[in-house]
Amino acid sequence: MQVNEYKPKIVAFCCNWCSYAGADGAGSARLAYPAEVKIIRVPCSCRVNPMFILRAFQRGADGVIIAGCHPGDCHYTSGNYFTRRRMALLFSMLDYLGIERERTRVEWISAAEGAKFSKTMSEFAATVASLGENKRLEDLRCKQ
Amino acid sequence: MQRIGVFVCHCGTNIAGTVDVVAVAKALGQEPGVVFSTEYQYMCSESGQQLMRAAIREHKLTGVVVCSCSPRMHEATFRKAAALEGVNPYMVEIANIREHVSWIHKDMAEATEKAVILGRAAIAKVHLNAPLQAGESPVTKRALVIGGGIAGIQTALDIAEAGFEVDIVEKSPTIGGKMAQLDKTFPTLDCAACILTPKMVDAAQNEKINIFAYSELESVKGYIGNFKAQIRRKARFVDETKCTGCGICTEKCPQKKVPNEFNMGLDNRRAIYIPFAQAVPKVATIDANYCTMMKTGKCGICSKVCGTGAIDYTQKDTVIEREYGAIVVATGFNPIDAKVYNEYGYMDSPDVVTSLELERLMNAAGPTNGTLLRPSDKTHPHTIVFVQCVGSRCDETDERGKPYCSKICCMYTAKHAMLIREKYPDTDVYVFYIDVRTPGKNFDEFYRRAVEQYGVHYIKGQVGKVVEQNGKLHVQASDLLANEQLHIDADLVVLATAIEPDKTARSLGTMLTASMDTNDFFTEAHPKLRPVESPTAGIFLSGVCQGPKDIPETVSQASACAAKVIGVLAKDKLTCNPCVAHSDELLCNGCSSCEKVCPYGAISYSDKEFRGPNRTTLIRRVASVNPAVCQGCGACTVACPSGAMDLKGFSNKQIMAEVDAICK
Amino acid sequence: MQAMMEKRAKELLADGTVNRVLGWSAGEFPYDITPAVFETAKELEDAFVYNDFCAANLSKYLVKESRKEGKILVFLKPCDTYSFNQLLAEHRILRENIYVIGVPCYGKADVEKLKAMGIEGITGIVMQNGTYTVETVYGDQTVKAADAMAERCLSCKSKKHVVYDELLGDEGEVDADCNRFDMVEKLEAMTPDERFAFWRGELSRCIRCNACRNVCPACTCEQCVFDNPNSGVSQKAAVTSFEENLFHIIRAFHVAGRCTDCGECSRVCPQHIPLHLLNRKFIKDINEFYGDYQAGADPEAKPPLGTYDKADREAGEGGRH
Amino acid sequence: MKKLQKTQLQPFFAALAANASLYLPVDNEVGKAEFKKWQDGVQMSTALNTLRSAKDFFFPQTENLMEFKMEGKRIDVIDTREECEDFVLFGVRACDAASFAILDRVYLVDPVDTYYKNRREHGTVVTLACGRPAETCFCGTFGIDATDPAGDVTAWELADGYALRANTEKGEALLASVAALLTDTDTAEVEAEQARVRAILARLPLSGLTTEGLGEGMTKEFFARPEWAALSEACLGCGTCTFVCPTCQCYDIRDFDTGHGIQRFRCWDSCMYSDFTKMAHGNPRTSQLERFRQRFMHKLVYFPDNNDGIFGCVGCGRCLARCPISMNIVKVMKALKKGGAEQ
Repeated sequence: MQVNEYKPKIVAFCCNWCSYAGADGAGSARLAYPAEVKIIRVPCSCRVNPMFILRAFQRGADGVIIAGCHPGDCHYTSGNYFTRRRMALLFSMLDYLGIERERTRVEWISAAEGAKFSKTMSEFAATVASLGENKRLEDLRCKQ
Repeated sequence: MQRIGVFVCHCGTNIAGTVDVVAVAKALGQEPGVVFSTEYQYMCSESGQQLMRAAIREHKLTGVVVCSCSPRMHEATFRKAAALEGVNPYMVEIANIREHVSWIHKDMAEATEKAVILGRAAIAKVHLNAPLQAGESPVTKRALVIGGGIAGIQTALDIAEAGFEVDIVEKSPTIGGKMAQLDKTFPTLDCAACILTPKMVDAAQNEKINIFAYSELESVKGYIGNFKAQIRRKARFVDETKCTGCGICTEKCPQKKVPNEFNMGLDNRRAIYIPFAQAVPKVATIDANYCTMMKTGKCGICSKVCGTGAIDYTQKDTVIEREYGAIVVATGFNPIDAKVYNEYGYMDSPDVVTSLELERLMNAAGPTNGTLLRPSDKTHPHTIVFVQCVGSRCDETDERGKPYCSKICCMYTAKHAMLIREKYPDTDVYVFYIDVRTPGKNFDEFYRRAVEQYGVHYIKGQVGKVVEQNGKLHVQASDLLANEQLHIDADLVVLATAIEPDKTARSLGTMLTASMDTNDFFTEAHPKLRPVESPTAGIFLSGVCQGPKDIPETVSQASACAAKVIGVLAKDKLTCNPCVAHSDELLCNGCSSCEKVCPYGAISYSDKEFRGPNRTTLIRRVASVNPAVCQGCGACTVACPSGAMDLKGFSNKQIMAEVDAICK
Repeated sequence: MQAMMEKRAKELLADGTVNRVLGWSAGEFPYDITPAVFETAKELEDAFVYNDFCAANLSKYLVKESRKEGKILVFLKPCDTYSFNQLLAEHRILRENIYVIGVPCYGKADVEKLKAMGIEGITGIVMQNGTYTVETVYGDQTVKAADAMAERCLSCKSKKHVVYDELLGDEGEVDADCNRFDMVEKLEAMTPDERFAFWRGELSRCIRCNACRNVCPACTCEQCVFDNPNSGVSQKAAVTSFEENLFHIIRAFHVAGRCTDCGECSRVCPQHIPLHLLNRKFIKDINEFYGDYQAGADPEAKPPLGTYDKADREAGEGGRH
Repeated sequence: MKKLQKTQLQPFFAALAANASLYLPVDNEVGKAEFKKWQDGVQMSTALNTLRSAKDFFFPQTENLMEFKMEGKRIDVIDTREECEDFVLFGVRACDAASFAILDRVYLVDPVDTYYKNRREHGTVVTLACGRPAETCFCGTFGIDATDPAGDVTAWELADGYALRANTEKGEALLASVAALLTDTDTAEVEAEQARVRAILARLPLSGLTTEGLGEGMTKEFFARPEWAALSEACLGCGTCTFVCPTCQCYDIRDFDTGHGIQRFRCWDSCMYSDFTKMAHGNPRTSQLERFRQRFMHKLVYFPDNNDGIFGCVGCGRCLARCPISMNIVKVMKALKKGGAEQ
């Protein structure tokens, strides 16, 4: 095995009602996904401010994923619809600035979809790993 | 600076088997602000909680981090324990090192490292936590039930039984709903009217229940415990207080050509009418669309024959405003319009009928007085074909139909087939089905009786086409089990049309900010654990508005719903979720961006006076959040460009602190 | 036009319709024109000016001015009226305290373009018949007005006023084919590496002077998150490339769906960063994702980020943009 | 006086760059001049002046002062200062050169700003006399001679080359280091060039602007003047004027939490910003009028008050060209004078 194998840092914002529960479901079913994925619980995906995403990249994240209820299933009726619009625009802007669009993602994962949670996180971690370290939105001050 | 205590749970070997809990407790003990850090076998146990409480006392802790299972499991447990020691429950944060760490990772070093990072994130958050106090709001001790079918009636009766006032708003002239139109009910074959009408009368006579029939909900504002509703009482042109329901007017009315909706348009009624004999309230209504007096100003016969002078052609709609503590949605269903399935000839032949039309054709109070006769020539049908799943269980490519199973069709078709065979043994009855679904108490036995005792021909297969030929209905179908094409010349074809939520449901959902699924069924707060509540607090679901149901299920849900409503009304005050949005007025621009994304209408604006530079005052429009209405989703916080809107318990700074700790 | 405007302003002051006039005031040179509030006919006579160098969008000043005592007259160019409507929609200005006179605009001149032609030491500019005769200490030069037109005016989206109480001059048209997205499309067609290089080159010049933000009629926050030490993102300097990106991404995001594309940000940038290309990207995306939307065109319209459609595209879905 | 042939310009740059980093005005991607490091092939801009001033080299927009390293509950304080490397600034105009003297009066008096001093000591300034002044130029107002700028070495662009004159020991050393490329010359050519440019300067629109009635002791006279209201009315409160200004010297000190420590840095501040000099008790200047007034009072009154009558402006004209709403110090000076005359 390679020494110092590159492990990306990934922040997953999960809505409390669906995706965080989905992550719990993945845990209960012992469905592994890479340890570099760390979850932050938010009440709804619509709580995720673009500033949080940029903040994560600044602080050394290599990928950020937002997971919420499926459209139509939002605990708060419409939160994820706003998330979808906001993130569609934000991701498009990041892409426009030449920042790898694959580093950011929105996924809809219900409380019942532990398997999907695990699969999505594994896939995303692999994608981010293949992109390598986030250079384009890094902040040199935050490098150790 | 907080004084934080860290408590790492082993969860037996659930966590400790994969995570080096001692190392985690030690590492987190080094974090700034952490004054105490320990691990224990079962933090959630009584002794675990005692350990935490002792540490809070001894180390004067102001914040608590528990590294354990998911907060969805024991957040409430640990918050309560902290509260017992005088620490605000919202000063407790959970690092989920079981579901998110130990259960999914095998490598101990890796899992331990991740557990430490999640612990650090929780510590970073607690540093910024503030004690939160749950607010209280009063409760108006009256419920509103929207819809006067069996669901609404049952809910209303149960609520009234508990001693609370209930208003039923029903858009048609009488309560009773779909059940009033049914003949017999499965699987007991007792008469629908015999079991429904006493309940209708009970509702009418209950002093706690107000029935607003022929009324529609105009608007709803407010929140759980404090709803304000405007109800439009449509003009009947008959004074409800004077009408005795004698029915003379309905006999004398010269306008006889009005399609009778109660009989599914199979016969006619008058322009002034009482939908059916047992209507509640038993009051006549003038149908202004057909009334000659209303249209031309000439007639006035009903007014002349009315002994009590109840007729009032000048009556206007009135809008009343009522306050409620809880709202029950019981808007029910309708069969889909069968005309979209014209391959079955519904528009071409009067002898192709829907199941609900068949109910009327078989009902003693129906257009044929209970004798089954073909609508076209009033003859007795000898071959009857039932087509199942018309518009139900359709795949995505079928835009006319519904993706779901309508649930009740299999059973009522078995009922129909059985009743017909019982009454008219010379009739051949064919049922074409995809599957026969009979999961219910005595349901499968009922279906088997239809097949085995009554000789109904059940054929697994689909009907392709129904064509009228020489007074017969030529049915082309396939028998999937025999793998052959069938041609049946039928006298009557009955379509088991899918049921769909009432058309008013969508706009009602918007009015109540109660979420709905793509089929316009109301969504329950939790599909298993909170099946009679809407996610919107104070809105409850009764009957088919939430999903297809038969009568026993509807009635049980109606009673369950009533129990939930009583639970709200029995309280004098409601405790609010303290993790709600709040607006910093000094930063607020009053731009309304937040208001536009709030699903609950929790944000309002007012002009306020602020200090400007150099002792001047400025008046600015600023937002404020009603904490009793806000559910804490946070949509507004991102819509707000100035950052004036923030969410308690999940503030911008708290989340960024977690991000920082994780990415470090 | 200037004479007509001055006349109307004096009339409205005299008859008490308004007590102040928000317009433009002449400067030291032919081009350095400053927005100003005039209270008397004399002040108007002394300094009021309206010419091809009156570039500033006056609508933002109304946030403060419309809250003062009495009614104020404001002259708005077509593109300024969009900003006005947007401010109105967001309750930032009090309509009842404002009298709007729409004034025509045929494209404003950019003195930087003259200077880029090597014209220095400008002491006077005579504007007539589509040409500028520029008097300088180094001799006179004549240039076509079109050659000196500001970049933003070359792709003007509308010469139609969307709001006014009174209109002076002729009303113009909305130009659906203004090609304003050409440069955005050009950037979209580049590879990510090229785009990254382009924006790094541009944004690295940022000195974080906040001129773009402070001039922006959509940026009217009581306190900007970047100035608020409690916001967690406040910053006074473009310390690192990340800070440059953060500031400009978040600023563009905060005005997404609200930016009317008036182009003031790029006009005032002392470092000549084409900031409008960020805002235009959002405008273009909104048009493509959610249907055509022009902020400010209709103050009653639902803002694209304040509404949704169940059939909206997924984030990150589709194409290269 | 020495002379460098135009053909020898690049070898001259190469020779200077061999000993120290050489910075000079270069046209950037949008055709505007900015100071950039010279490398082989880099051409000097022909623009009159750089968009940003040359002060950045001695007083950069941001600089780290120190760091705190945090591990668990332990905090270490780290001195991050490093000795600056030698560098040469070529092509500084008279106005910017004069600004260094103003900055020195702030940063080299007790308590000496060691960060600034370090860079001043290691920098050698080669100024270039102006040949084609712009309408926004008014350095003459403050007694600055655009045809005879200060600096360690003064250069004049002539038809066929550059005349060079060392003004300081550092300047002598610099010219000595490239002596092989230089020839001796008399002052005649330079004087002719100066006469040509002085004639142009006299025709500039702002040539008549003087400091008469401004300066020391005028605080009471100017502070409460009604003109401030109208002058500051259009001000957007952005920092453009301060950030392009060669003499603006205010800074803010801030801490940045890097996640594993704190970087304490300073960055330029602007008196136009709403949080300028905000203190624990609040902000002494709560309105834009007060902040606007502060900027101009500082340059025109307070600075002269504390510095022997020397004004805090060098007339470079950058703020005239860059202000988004074209409000500037010239308009302020004229309005104050006019208001004074009317009183």
